[in-house]
Amino acid sequence: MKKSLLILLLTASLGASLTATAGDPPSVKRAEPSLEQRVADLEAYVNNGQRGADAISSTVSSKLGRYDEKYNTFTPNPGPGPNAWQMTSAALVLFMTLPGVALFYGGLVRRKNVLSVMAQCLLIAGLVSILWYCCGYSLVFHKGNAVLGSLDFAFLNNVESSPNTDYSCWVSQNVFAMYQLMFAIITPALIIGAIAERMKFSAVFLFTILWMFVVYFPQAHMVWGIDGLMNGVWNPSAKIHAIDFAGGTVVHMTSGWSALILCLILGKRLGFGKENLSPHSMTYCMIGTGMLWVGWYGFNAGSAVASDVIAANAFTATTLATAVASFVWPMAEWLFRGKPSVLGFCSGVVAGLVVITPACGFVTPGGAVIIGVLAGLIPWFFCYKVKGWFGYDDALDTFGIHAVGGTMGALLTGILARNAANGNLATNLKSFVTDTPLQPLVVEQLKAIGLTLVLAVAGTTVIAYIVKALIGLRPTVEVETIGLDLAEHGEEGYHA
Amino acid sequence: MKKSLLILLLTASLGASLTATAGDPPSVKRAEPSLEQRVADLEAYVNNGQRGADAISSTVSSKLGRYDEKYNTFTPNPGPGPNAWQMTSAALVLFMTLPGVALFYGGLVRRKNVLSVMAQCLLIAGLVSILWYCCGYSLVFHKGNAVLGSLDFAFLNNVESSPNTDYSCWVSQNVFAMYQLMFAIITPALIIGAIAERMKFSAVFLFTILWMFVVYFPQAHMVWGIDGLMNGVWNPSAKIHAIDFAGGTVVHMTSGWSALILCLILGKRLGFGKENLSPHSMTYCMIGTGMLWVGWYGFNAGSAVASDVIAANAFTATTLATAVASFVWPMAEWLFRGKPSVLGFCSGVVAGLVVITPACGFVTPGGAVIIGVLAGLIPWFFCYKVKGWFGYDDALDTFGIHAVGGTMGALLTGILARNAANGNLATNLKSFVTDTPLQPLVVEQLKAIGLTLVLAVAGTTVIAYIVKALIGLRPTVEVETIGLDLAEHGEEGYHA
Amino acid sequence: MKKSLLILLLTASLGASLTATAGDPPSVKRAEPSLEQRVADLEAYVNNGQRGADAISSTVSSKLGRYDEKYNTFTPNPGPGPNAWQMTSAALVLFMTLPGVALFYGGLVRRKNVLSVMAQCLLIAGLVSILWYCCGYSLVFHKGNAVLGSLDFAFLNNVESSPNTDYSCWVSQNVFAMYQLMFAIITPALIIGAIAERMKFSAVFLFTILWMFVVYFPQAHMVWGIDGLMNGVWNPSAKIHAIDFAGGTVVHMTSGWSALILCLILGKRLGFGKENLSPHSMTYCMIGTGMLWVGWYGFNAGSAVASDVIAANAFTATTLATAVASFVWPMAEWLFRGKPSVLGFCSGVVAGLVVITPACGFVTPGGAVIIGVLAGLIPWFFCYKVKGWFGYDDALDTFGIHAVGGTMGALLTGILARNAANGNLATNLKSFVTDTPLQPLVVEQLKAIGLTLVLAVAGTTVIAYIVKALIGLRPTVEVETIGLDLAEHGEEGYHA
Amino acid sequence: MKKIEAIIKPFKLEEVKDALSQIGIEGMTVSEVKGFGRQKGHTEIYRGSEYKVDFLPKIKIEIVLPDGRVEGAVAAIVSSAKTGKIGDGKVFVSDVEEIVRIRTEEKGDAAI
Amino acid sequence: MKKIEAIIKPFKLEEVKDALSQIGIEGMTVSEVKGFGRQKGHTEIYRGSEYKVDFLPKIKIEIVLPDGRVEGAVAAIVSSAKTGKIGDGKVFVSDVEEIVRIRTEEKGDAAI
Amino acid sequence: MKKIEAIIKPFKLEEVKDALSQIGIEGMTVSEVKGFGRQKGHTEIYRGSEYKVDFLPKIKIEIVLPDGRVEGAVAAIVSSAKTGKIGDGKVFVSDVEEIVRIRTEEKGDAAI
Ligand SMILES: Nc1ncnc2c1ncn2[C@@H]1O[C@H](COP(=O)(O)OP(=O)(O)O)[C@@H](O)[C@H]1O
Ligand SMILES: Nc1ncnc2c1ncn2[C@@H]1O[C@H](COP(=O)(O)OP(=O)(O)O)[C@@H](O)[C@H]1O
Ligand SMILES: Nc1ncnc2c1ncn2[C@@H]1O[C@H](COP(=O)(O)OP(=O)(O)O)[C@@H](O)[C@H]1O
Repeated sequence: MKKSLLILLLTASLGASLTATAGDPPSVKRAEPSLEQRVADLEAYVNNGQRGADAISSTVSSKLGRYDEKYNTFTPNPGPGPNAWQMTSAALVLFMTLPGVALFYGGLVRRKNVLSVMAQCLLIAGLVSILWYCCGYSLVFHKGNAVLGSLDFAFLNNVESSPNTDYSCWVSQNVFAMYQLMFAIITPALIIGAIAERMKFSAVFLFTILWMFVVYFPQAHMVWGIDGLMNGVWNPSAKIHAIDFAGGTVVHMTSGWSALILCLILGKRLGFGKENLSPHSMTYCMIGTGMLWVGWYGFNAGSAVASDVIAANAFTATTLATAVASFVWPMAEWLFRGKPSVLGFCSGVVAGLVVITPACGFVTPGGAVIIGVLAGLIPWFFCYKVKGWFGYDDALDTFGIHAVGGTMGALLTGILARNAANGNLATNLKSFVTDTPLQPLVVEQLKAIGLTLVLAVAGTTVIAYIVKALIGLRPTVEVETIGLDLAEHGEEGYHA
Repeated sequence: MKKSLLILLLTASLGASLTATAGDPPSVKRAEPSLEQRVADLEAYVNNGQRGADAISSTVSSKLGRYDEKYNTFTPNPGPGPNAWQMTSAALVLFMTLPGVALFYGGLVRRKNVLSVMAQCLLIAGLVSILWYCCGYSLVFHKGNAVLGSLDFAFLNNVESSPNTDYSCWVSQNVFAMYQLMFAIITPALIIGAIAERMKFSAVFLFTILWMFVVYFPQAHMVWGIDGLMNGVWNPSAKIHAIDFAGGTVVHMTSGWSALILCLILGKRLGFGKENLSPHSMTYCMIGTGMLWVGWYGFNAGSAVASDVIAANAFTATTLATAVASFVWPMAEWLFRGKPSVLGFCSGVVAGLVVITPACGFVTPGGAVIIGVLAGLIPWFFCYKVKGWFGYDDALDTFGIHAVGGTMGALLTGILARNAANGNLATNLKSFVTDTPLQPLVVEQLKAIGLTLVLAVAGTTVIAYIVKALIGLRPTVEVETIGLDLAEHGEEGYHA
Repeated sequence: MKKSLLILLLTASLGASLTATAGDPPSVKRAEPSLEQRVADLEAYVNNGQRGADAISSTVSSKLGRYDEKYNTFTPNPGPGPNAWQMTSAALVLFMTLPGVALFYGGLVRRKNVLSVMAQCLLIAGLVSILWYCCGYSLVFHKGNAVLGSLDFAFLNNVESSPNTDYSCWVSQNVFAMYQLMFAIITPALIIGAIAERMKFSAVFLFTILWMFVVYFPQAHMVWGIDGLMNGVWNPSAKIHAIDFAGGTVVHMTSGWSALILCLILGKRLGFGKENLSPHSMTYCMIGTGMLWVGWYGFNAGSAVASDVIAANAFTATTLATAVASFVWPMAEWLFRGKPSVLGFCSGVVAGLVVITPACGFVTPGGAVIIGVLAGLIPWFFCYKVKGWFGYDDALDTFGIHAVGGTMGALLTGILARNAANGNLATNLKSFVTDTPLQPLVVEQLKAIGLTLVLAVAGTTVIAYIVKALIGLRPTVEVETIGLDLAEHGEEGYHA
Repeated sequence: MKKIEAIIKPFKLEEVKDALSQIGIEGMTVSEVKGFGRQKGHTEIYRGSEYKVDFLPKIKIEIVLPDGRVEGAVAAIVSSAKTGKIGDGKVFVSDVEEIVRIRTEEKGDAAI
Repeated sequence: MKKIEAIIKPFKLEEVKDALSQIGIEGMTVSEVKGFGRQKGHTEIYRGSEYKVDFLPKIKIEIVLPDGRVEGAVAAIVSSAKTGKIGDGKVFVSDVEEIVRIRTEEKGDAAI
Repeated sequence: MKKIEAIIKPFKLEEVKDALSQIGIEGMTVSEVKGFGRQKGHTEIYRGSEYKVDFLPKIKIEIVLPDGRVEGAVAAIVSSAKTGKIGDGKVFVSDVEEIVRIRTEEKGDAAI
C-alpha cells in the first residue's frame, strides 16, 4: 500500500521534470593557464570568485583542478577554507536536529512522551537521508524545470568532491549535498512540535515521505535550484524575483504552515485545556535552545556556501537579530504577564533565528536589529494571544514561531534587503532592490509567500487525509494516556 | 530611574574617550600590484601576514580587496580559512555560555533554582549583545584613549565584512566583533556562580548593565584595544607592558573578583552551612564541563584571530594544561578527602582552562603542563580550605576558580611566556621577555593584576551598593524558600 | 607498586623502539624560489599538495615557511584552511568523549552509577593526555620500527606549529598531535561500556595505563605510523598492505575486543538477568548519540588531515552509512520485536558510525550505503541474539557494536575500497585495489584483523589478570549495591 | 474520624479530584506509588535482555474525613476511578483517632 | 502503639526533625506528597495556555510511637511546623497493633 | 482485615516480593520513602562544605490482608528483608475497616 503510493508519487514528480540539457563544452582543447592566470585563480580562491576555467566556454585550464584532455573536461578542486567551513556548517545543522530540536521539543512534552519526540527526530534523520540519496538531492539541485529538478544526480551519481559551480566554486559538491541534506532533515522535524504527544509513529513515517516529495523538494528547487521559479538572486529568468537566504520559505514557512494544518486535522491532545500539560523538563528545552542558536550559525552563515564576506554578514545579522529577539520576548512577557520565563527567553531565541533566516545574508546590522525586535513581538503575540483565541492545539508552537516567523521573515527580507549588505543583489535584482523600504522586491516576496503558503497548506491537507485514510493518524486513547514512549517504543524516558 | 542612571554612565564613559584621529591616507593614487606583489599578497594570506596594501601609507593596491579610486581607499577582503575558523570559534564561545555555563552552574544549584540560573545566562546574552551593538564594541575596539575607545563604531557603524587590520588582516571585522561579543557575554555570566540562588532577577539585570560599562569595557580596551594601556604585545606605547592572550585579566579576574565582592555584599544563602545544598544534578554540571572544554578552544585558539601557528600553539597549550589540571584536582581530593569526585574532575577542567587562558598563546607545551599542575592544586586549595576558613558563600566557586585562577594565570604568563612559543613577543616586548622565569615581564604582569583587581573590586562595590539602594539585591525569604524558578519565572525546572 | 610497574612497562616499550635516523639534509644551500615556484607552492596549498621545498632533498626554499640558512633547514608553515579544519575536528572528537560517550553510556546505566561512568571518562581524558604528552605521541607517530615509534618526540619535544609532512603538508604538527590525542582518549573510554557499574575506579585507572602501552600505542603505530607494519597507504614497505582510514582496527576493534575479554574476566553485574537494569535515562543516551554523530565528522573527515577532496568524501560516506544504519536497526527491531525503540535508533547510529570509520575515506556513496545496511543488521543481531545465547554481560554493548562493527568495517573496507573514491590508493596499493569485490586488499585486511584481534585479546587478558592480582577488579558487593557513585565518588547524580 | 486510602490509575486523578470536590471534599493528600497486583506489567526488552516490569505506576489518595462522610466519598471515588479494566485499584478505610490542624491547633472534626 | 502522620510544608522538615530529636524521637519515615486543600496553588501560563497547579508539594512524616509519647510528639510537630499561614498541614493519629524490627525481630514497644 | 506497612532497604524489594508471592500474596503497593533512625547517613563534602545526609532511601510496602494471613506475611517479610545490619527497617500492623475493589465494587475480603 505504502509502496505503491510512493512509486506513484515518485513517478508523478519525475514526469514533471525536464531532462537537463547541459550546454555542450567547446570543442577546442583548453590551453595551459599562464602564470598571470594562475595567480588570478589563486586570488579567486581567496576572494571566493570564479577560476578562469570555471566558465563552461572557457578555453583555458586551471592548476586548481584537473583537466582531462581526452574528454576536454575540467574538474575544479575545492578550496580548503570553504570546504572546512561547509563541513563545519553541515555538522552544526545536524546538531540542530540531533540533539537540538529533539531536546527543545522533547523537554516541552510530558515525561511519558519524551522518547516519542526523540524517536521521530531520529526517524526523520534516517528516512530523509535515504530519500535524499535516492533522488531528493537530484530533484532539488539538478537542473530541471522551474518547479523540480531532474533525476540525473539520483543515488548521488556524479556528485563528487569537486565543486558544482552552479552553487559554489570552492566547496565540494558532495559536502554541499550533505549540507543541504541537513536542511531537508530539520524541516519535517520542526513539524513534530505541532503534533507532539498524539500522532502515531507509523503515521509520522508515512506523512514524512509524502511531504518531502509533495512540499519540500519542489519548494527547495523553486527557491534554491539554479533554474528555480523563485530563485531571484541566481536565476535571471526566475518568474518570481524573490530571495530567501537560508530558508525562510523553504524551511520555516513550509514546516510551520504544514504543522498548523496537520494539528488541525489531528485534533487536540486528550486533556488539552483541562490537565496540566506543562513541560516535563524546561531545562532540556533550554539546552536545546542553546544548541539551536549555536547550530544555526551553520544554517545561516553556512548558506553562503563559502566563508566569505557574505557569510560574515550572515553571521553578524544572525547574532544581532537573535540576541535582540531573545531579549524582547521575555520583556514583553514581563510586562504583560508579570514574569519573564525561561520558555520566553527560549522562544525569543528561536523566533529571532527563524525570522532572520531568510534575511541574514541580505540585511545590514541595523536591519537585523529591527528584525530582532519584531521577531520578539509578533510571534509572541501569536503564541500568547492568537492561539488562545482560536484554540487550536499547536502543542509546541511550531505554527506560532515557524509559520508566523518564517512568513514575516520573508516579508521583512523584502523590505530590508540592501545592496550594501550583499553585492550579489546588484546582479539579477538590480531593478528590485532599490535600497528603500518599499522597493519592488517586496511585491516579489509577497508572491513567494503566497505560493509557498498554498503549496504547504494544500499539500499537507491532501497528504494528511491520505495518511488518515490509509493507516490513521492518532493512536488509541489508551496509548495516548499511557504515553507514546511505552506504548509505541516499549521504553520509558527515565527509570529510578 | 534605571534609564537616567544608564544615560549618566554612558555619557561619563564617552566623555572620557578621545576622538579617534585616523591618519590621513596618502593623496597619491595607488598603483596596480605587480604579479610579484600579487603573489606576495597570496603568500601573506597563507602565512597570516600583511598584504602590501594594508599599510595606510602603501602606494600599491591589492587584488585581495577592493580599491576605490575615487576616495583612494583600499578595503581588504577576508580570507576563507581564517574567517571559517573565526566563525567557528565565535559559535564555540557562545556554546560555552548557552548552554555550557547554564548547565555547569545550573546543575550545581538546587532543583528549585535551576531555571533562574538559565534565565540569567539567557538574559545576559541578550542584554550584553544590545549594549555591544549600541556602543560596547566601539568603546572596546575603536581607537580612543588608553582606557576606553571612542563611539565611532557605535551601532556597528562601519563595522563590515572587511578586516580591521588593527586586529587581523584576514578576518572580517564584523565576525571579529561578534566573536568578541561572545567574550563580553560569558564574562558577566560567570559571576552568576557566586550569587546563585539568592539574587533578584531585576538586580542581576541592572547590575550587569552597570558592570559592563564600569568594569568590562574599560578593562577589555586597556588589555586588547590597539591603543590600550596594558596591551603590551601590540601597543608600543602601552604604559603597562603586560600580556593576556585570551582573557585571564579581562574575563576571569574581572568576573571572579567581582563575584567575590558581590557575594559578600549579598550575604549567604538561607540555610547555608545547615541545610544540604548539594547539586541537584551533577550530571548537568559534567555535561556543561564537557561543553566548556570543547568551546574553550574557540575562546583560546580563536583569540589568535587567525588559524595560524599561534592558534595552533594556543590549541595545544590549552589541551595540555586542562588535561593535567583535570587530573591533578581529583587526585588531590583522593589523597586528602578519600574519594575523587566528579565535581573534582569538573573543577579541575575549568581551573585548567581558566589558568591557561592568558598564557596559551605564549607558552610552550612544557609551560602548559606546569600551569596545569598548579591549576589543579591552588584553586582546589582555595575552594576546599580557604573558603571554609573565611566562610563566605561563593555558591558555585566563581571566586575560587576564576579569580584565583585568573590571577595566578596572569602571573604565570609573566613567568612562562617564551619567544619560542610566540614570535610576536619579540616585537614590542623584546626587553621584557628574556626567556627566564624572572624576566621583566613578571613585574608588568603584577602591575596589570593590581590594576585589574582594583577596577573589579572598586567598580563592583560601587555598583552593588547602587543597585541595592535603587531596587534591592535579594528576594524575600519566602521567594528564596520557594525557589527563584517558581517565584520569579513562574515555572519549574521539571514536572513529572 | 603501580609506579614500579609503570616504569617497567615504559622501559620495555622503549627498548623495543629503534632510534629514528632522519635522512641527512643535502649540504647545498637552498635557492630562493622563482615566481613560478612560488605560485606552484600556493597552488599546492589549495590542492593539498606538497610545496617544492617539502622534499628533504629539495634544493629550493619556499615562501610558505621559514628557511634557516645557517642550519640549511626548511620549516614549513601550516595553511589557514586545513589548520582551521583540524582544530575544529580535534574539538569535535573531544566532544565525542566529553560529554558524548559520558552521556551515551551514562544514560544507559542505573541512576546510582551514572557518575561513575562520567568519572571514568574524565579520568581517561586526563590520564591519557599525560601519557600522550610524555611518550604516547612519540611512540605512535615518530618513526621507529614497524611496531612502535621512538621517544624522540617525548614531552612533545620538537612538536611545533609547523607541519610534520609525514602526516600532512598544511596542518600544524602540534594540532595533529592534539587531534590524535582525542582518538587515544576515546578508545579506552569506549571500553567502559562493557564493564560499567561493576569495576573499581582504581582498577580502571591502572588498567587504562597498561592498556595504552600494551595495546593502543603499538596498534596505532602499526596502522598509522609512517613506517608502520600495517600502513598500507603510506608505507611502501608495510608487511601488511592494509588500510584503516579513521580507526576501525585502531579504535573500535581494540576497544571492542578488549571490552569483551575484560567483561568476561570481571563477571556479570549483581542482579544481571534478574533485576531490571534498564537505562536510567534513555534521553541522555539519545543526547549522547546526537553528539557522537556530530563529533564523528571530526573523527572521520578530520582523519584526512586536510579539508580536501578526501575529507569531503569521508564526510559524505559517514553521513550516508550512519543515516542508513540508524534507519535499518530500528526497522529490524520493529519487524522482529514489534516496536522500534529509541535505543534501537541510537544503536543504529553508533553502529553505522563505527562500521564506516575505517572505510569512509576509501568508498563511494554506493559503498557507504551498503555498509550502512549491514551495520544496521549485523551488530543488531549480535546485541539481540548472540549476546543472549552466550550470556556474557557486555553491559552497554561495547562488544556488540564496536568489536563486531569494527571488525566488519575493516573487512568491508577491503571489499569496497575504490580508486575512484581515493586517488592515494593508486600509489602504494596499486596491485591490491583492483576495484572488484574480491580484490587482493581483502586478504590484507583479514591479516590486519587477525593481528589486531590477537593483540587486543592477548594484551587485555594479561593486563586484566595483572590488575586483578595487584589491586582487584571488582568493588565489594555492598559498594556495587549502594552504587559506585556514592561509594567511590562520594556524591549522587541527582538530588531533589 | 476515618481515613480513606485509595489506590487508583494515575490518569484518573483529575476525575477523582473533581468528583470529590463536587461532594464538598476539599482536602486530600496524594502520592505516587507503584502497584503490584493482578494487572500484569509489561515486558521491556533492552538490547536482548528481557525485563519484566512488575510494578505499575499508581496514585495513592489519602483523605481524612468525619465518619458520616465516608460512604459518600468512597462512592464518589469508586465511580470516578472505575474503568472496568483490571488494575483499577482499591479503596481502604481505617480509623483515625485524632486530627490536629497545624496552623490553628484546632482538633478533631474541626481540623479537617 | 500509635502512628502519627504529619503533612507539613517541605521547608519545615529540618525544623520538625530537630524538634523531634530534642524530645528523643529518633525514628521516622518521610515521603514526598502533594497536598490539596484550602491553600490554593499557583497558575502557570505556558505560552498562552493557563494551567492551575492545584497540588502543592508537601512532606509526610510517619512516626510510630508508644502511646505515652504521642502527645509530646504532636506538640513538637505542631509548634515547629507552624508558620500561621494557610497550608501548614495536618497531624493524624491512629492506632497500630503490632510492630516488628526486622533486624532483631523484636516486637512491640521494644521495636520502636 | 489488616494493613501491613513494611519499611525495608531498597535493594531487598525484589526478594521480599518473591517471598510474598511464594505464600500467595499477589497484591501490594510500594513507595519510595526516606528513613531516619539509628542507621546513620553519610557525609558529603561539596567543595569544602560538609553536608550530613541524614535521610536514607527506604522502600515502604503496604499490603492489606485478611486477618488470618497477617502472621505468615510478616514472617515472610522479616526473613526476606533481614540483613542483620542496622537499618533493616520495621513492620507495622494496623486495622482496616473496609476495602473496596474499584473495578468490581466488591467489598471486604473478597476485594483483596
Ligand atoms: N492486597 C493489597 N494490598 C495493598 N495494595 C493492593 C493490594 N491488592 C492490590 N493492591 C493495589 O491495587 C492495585 C490494583 O490491583 P490489581 O489486583 O492489579 O487490580 P484490581 O484492583 O482491578 O483487582 C495494585 O496495583 C496495587 O497497587
Ligand atoms: N481532609 C484531608 N485529608 C487528608 N489530607 C488533608 C486533608 N485536608 C488537608 N490535607 C492536607 O493538608 C494540607 C494543608 O491543608 P490546607 O487546607 O491547604 O491548609 P490548612 O492545613 O492550613 O488548613 C493539604 O495540602 C493536604 O496535603
Ligand atoms: N519510630 C519510627 N517510626 C516510623 N518509622 C521508623 C521509626 N523508627 C525507624 N523507622 C524507619 O525504619 C528505618 C530503619 O530504622 P533504624 O533505626 O535505622 O534501624 P533498625 O530498623 O535496624 O533499628 C528508618 O530508616 C525509618 O524509615
